[in-house]
Amino acid sequence: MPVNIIEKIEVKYLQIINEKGEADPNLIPSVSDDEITRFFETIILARAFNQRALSLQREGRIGTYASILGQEASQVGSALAFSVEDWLFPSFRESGVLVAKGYPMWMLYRYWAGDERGMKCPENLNIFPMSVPVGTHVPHATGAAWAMKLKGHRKAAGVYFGDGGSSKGDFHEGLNFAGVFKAPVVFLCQNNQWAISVPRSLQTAAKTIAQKAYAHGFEGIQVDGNDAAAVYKATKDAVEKAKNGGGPTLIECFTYRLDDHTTADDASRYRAKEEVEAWRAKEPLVRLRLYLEKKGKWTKEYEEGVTKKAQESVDAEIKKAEAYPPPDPADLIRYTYAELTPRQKKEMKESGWGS
Amino acid sequence: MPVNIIEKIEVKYLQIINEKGEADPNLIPSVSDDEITRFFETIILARAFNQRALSLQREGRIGTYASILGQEASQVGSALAFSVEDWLFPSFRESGVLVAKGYPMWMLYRYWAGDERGMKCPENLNIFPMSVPVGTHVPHATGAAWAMKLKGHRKAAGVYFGDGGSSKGDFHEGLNFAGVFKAPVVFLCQNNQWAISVPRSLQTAAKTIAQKAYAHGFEGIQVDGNDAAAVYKATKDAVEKAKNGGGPTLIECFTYRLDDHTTADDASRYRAKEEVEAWRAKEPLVRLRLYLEKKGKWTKEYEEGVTKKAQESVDAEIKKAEAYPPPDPADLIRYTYAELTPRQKKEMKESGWGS
Amino acid sequence: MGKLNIVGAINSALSEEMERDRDVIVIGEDVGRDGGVFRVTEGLLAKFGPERIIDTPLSELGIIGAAIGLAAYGMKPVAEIQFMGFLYAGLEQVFSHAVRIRSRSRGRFSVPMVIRTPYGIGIKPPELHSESSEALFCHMPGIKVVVPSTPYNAKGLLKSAIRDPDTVLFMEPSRLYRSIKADVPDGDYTVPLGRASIHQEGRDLTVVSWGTMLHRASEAAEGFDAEIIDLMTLKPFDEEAVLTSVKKTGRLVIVHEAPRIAGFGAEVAALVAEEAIEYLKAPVLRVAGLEAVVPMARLEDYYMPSLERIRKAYEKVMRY
Amino acid sequence: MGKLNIVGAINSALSEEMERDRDVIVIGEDVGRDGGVFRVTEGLLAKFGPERIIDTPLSELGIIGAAIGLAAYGMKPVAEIQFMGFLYAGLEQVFSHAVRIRSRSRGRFSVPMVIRTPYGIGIKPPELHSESSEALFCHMPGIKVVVPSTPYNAKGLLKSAIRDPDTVLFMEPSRLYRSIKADVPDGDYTVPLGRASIHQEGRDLTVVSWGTMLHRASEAAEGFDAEIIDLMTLKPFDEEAVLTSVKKTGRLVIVHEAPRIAGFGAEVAALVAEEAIEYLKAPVLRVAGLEAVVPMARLEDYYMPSLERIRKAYEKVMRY
Ligand SMILES: Cc1ncc(C[n+]2csc(CCOP(=O)(O)OP(=O)(O)O)c2C)c(N)n1
Ligand SMILES: Cc1ncc(C[n+]2csc(CCOP(=O)(O)OP(=O)(O)O)c2C)c(N)n1
Ligand SMILES: [Mg+2]
Ligand SMILES: [Mg+2]
Repeated sequence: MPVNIIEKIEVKYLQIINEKGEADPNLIPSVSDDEITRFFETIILARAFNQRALSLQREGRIGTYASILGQEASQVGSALAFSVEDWLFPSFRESGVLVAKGYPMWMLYRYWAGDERGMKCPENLNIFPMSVPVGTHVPHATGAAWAMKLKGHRKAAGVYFGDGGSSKGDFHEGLNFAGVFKAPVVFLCQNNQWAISVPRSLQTAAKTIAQKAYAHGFEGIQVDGNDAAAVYKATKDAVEKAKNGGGPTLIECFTYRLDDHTTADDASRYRAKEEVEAWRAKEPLVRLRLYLEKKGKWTKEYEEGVTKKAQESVDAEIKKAEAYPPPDPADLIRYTYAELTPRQKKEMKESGWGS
Repeated sequence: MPVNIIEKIEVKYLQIINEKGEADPNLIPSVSDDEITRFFETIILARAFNQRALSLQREGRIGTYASILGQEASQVGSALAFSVEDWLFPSFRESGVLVAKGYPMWMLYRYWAGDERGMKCPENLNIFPMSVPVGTHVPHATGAAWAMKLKGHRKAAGVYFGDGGSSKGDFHEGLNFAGVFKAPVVFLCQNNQWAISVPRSLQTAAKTIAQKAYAHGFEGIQVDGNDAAAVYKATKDAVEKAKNGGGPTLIECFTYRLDDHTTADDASRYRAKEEVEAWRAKEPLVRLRLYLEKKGKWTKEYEEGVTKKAQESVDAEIKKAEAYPPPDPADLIRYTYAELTPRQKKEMKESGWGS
Repeated sequence: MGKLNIVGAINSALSEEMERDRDVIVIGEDVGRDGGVFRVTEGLLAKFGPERIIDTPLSELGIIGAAIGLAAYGMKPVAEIQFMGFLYAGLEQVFSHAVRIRSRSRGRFSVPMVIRTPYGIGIKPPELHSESSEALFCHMPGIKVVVPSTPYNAKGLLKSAIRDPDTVLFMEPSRLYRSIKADVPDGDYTVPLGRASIHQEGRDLTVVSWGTMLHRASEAAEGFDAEIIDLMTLKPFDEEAVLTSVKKTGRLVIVHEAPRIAGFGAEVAALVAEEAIEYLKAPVLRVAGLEAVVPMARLEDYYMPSLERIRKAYEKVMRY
Repeated sequence: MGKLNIVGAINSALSEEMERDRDVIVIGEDVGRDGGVFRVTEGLLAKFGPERIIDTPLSELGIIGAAIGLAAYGMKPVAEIQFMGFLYAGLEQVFSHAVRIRSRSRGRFSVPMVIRTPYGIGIKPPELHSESSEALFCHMPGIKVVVPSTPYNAKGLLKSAIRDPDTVLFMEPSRLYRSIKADVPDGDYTVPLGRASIHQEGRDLTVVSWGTMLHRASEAAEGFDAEIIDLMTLKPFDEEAVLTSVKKTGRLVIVHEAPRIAGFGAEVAALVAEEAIEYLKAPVLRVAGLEAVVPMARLEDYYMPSLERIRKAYEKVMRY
């Protein structure tokens, strides 16, 4: 009768390929070499996209931009685990996810140049506009997943947010609904150790973000977020589980933001160079290269080829983005409601815009 | 390197005196017979207050009222564990807490009759006005506790909310701050199994509410909420820990709302009589009676005396409440700002109220 | 055709729309077994089952947030927020997401959902059960705000709201829920959004009001030749109807329950000050809640526009 | 006396108030090591230490909610919300608690805190970094809303706000943060809340504005004999100053950045329509944001009141 233990929770950590490119022999069979090659190539593409975005920003050709450097495994590994009919809900730091899903890069560049049309997701994808207010989009994924379940569609939703995002009430209410309604949703926390200048240790006293799932009655797992294979496997499993009626999963991708928070930030104000350098050694591409090399699937020429192709494709997309005609000012009003209100018609007229 | 366990969490359950009045021999020394007598007498008082509130409501002498029947151990046991200099943040279903702290009952009756003056806490106590929007007051307790810490005051804050309240983002953000800043606060969840018509099982998929604390990096414990001794001990320990710099604790009092949600509710619409009856057998007073009787500290006359005194005191308080002059309409405006604004002065004048 | 009160009218609108469209679902606290704390959803669980009448956790942000996802995916959620005061928790979801997703995605996604919530002083309840915060929502482009005043328009407007492609806030006057019983057609009919109704024609004075206050404003108009406009939709509101009437009467009094300062009455007055000032014979008056926290039962009558305060305003403009 | 921009002026107000009163603390995201994303709190951590300049989790509701408890207990928290668009998450804490606790406890408890937040279009940022939602707050009795427009009044108003016994929302025009440099006294001075300033005297036309738009409204006034009123405090606002000026000029144009419908300009227009209509020679015009979601960088110039739109309004009222 006295002090009993009524609930036990264990939080797991998953890594498949370590920094040296060594794979866990028990786990690696779950990921094929083709898949690993795909991670490798997609990360190169995402990185090319990112690198050019940073330089475009410096040149004043796009606005403030949030770099994904260091987080490509988390983004690419998870994104590739979703099918094309699944719905994704990214935050602003998910260029890698969108690039991996084949979202037109030229549209992303336009978006970052301050053009809303860049977030008009092509019909063949189901990716919500990036959420800028941190964490607030978490319940949307729960809702969409719940709708899939209600409609009997065998699909899943995935939602991306940061360690900072996990402090928001929106995150918790979204998770709680998902737990209660067993919604087929995967919550992907990109724990990059920083929310602008606030380190993970000051974001929450919890040891892991993964364990927050248990507050809502379902499984949370931490994965090495710089290990695309581990991220992929954890996400794949979670998506499967979701589609099989097993409900939601929270995946904490333990990774690191190697760049400044955004191009408007100067991270040297608040974090030590040594910390950044230590993490740089663990960045996601190196281990894949080492792994593939060991498997005889990597050569310098191969990587150069992939890189060149990525860069060419990014260049073409930038050209396309910059050649795109400027938005019609009337768009500003046009998409507010399904139809213009009388007041809006008046405003259009006064502004001299066609309706 | 592969799947590691990186965090283990165990949720404890505490009971000291069971339904039959049997005490755990290892735990009971932590609570004295005098204290148990005090629980017994205070519960009788709180129950007398409650019973009369229900009948006043039926007679139209107060408005909608939220009964505490069945939850008196949770409320009284915890309230008595706080010192007079601690700050408490009740929700609307905490009459038992306020009565136990010596809050003037006549003021409570006035409050429930729709008179804000009833929530003007006397200077010798630090009890915030009851929070009506569920769960939203949780961060206030964290803030007050944080202030105590910043000012170097050796005090604690306590905040009461229901199982429903634990679904709110406010609850989580309040707990997360408390974890990060190690605020001396005790979170007291009155899990009475229902949020109006929504059962605990549909409120969250988590097995316990206690475990939600671990999402924020501190201890949560479930106690038998019908066992005043267990609630008292758990709260006392948590208050001590808080004052000693150990940070927050979440206590889930596992109890039951025996009455309708409020006098405006009809619980028979949504829950089975049998469930209610099963819980009635576990209600908090019986076991204290049995325990005290075994210890030779209970007689029928003793209880009758306590009950009579309680009833007399409640009667006197009601008289006082009803004799109190009606509120000045100007009060409505007067307490909005520290000083009247010019517009308010105008409104006062137009309404014919002195300022 | 049968006599219904507003509770019954809303119930019937929900029921008919759920029959009409399988994607319509009702979510909220206590909407299922309990039939809603005002019994508005009574009987719907039995009719439509727990997959379409869904009790949620106590979580307003979660309700609205999940409804956004539900709606974007293709459901038509009607979310009940138990009292308007608790909608504040979901305000960011409404303002930063629900009403912007169409624009942010340039039309690819949209959020056709309805948020139903009782508003206003009415039931002598605890604090924060008496808010009327329409003005906040009316300031936000992208949302529609609807306030019925009779069983007939409650049913017809709710049907329009449910079929509307945008996010609609549907504010139900709790004070009127059961106090008016009137003929309501059994079958399908709609009352269009965005159009006001001339509750009463008149020549001397235009009165603009909505919801609960419409009835008090009408009662106070006895003895005046007042044209009474029931706005019904506050956003986008029927500017034309107001202007036409004011141009005829030359006088305008606006009556609402919410605090006066930056209340929706200000918008109506400002419209007229901008577009019909040359027709005005008298100052534009607002009769509204005071600059004060909405009080509990004992003082609420002093807070709300009283018949006397309204009448005084009518008299005042008639002196010009 | 030295030349400061608004960032510097606010920084100096914070620093001086923190020296003056040990209970003043600053909490918010990135206010410490980083000195705030706009560097407004730069250097304060070094001066006052981590117990008084406190980085919080990413949690706007938590920031405001905890600040309520801090303030009620006796601290004087100055909470920074990184952008006004993110304040929506804390809106319930402000509306249902901060501004009501004095009333709910009949004076026993109060919440003397300041919420500082940058507002408005200004930095070509991502979405939701450009809100100007003053109207929502102005509708809520119990709060004060302050918007500085110059380094001088930014410092003086913030000091008043920090010393004020009520909850004050202090909206900082992000567009002006570094664009105006002006003389600001080093030491202590305050600018009182609740009083407008006559930015420029004039006879033909009254212009009411605040914050960022004040400067554009002034610029547009070249060539007009305009009296320009900088409201500075929007709640409670200086009704007297507006009325006095309009009675003199007979014309009123209000300029703000937020959407026009149910914006704060409506209140100013409604006041005049109620209390000074007989002095008006022309319609009361509002130049404001459009009925649209605040756009991202590419379209923001089309959304905001332009010099041309403002001038047109001045010209229009002058034709009467
Ligand atoms: C609700 C909200 N608050 C504040 C901000 C400003 N802001 C943008 S990103 C950021 C930090 C986010 O941290 P995290 O969630 O860890 O994501 P990361 O930037 O690391 O990817 C902040 C504070 C915001 N966008 N939304
Ligand atoms: C934020 C909010 N939503 C809804 C309500 C209406 N309401 C009052 S009590 C209640 C249920 C509360 O359940 P719980 O937190 O378990 O507390 P209990 O009533 O069981 O003590 C609800 C939904 C409210 N007061 N506040
Ligand atoms: Mg982060
Ligand atoms: Mg409960």
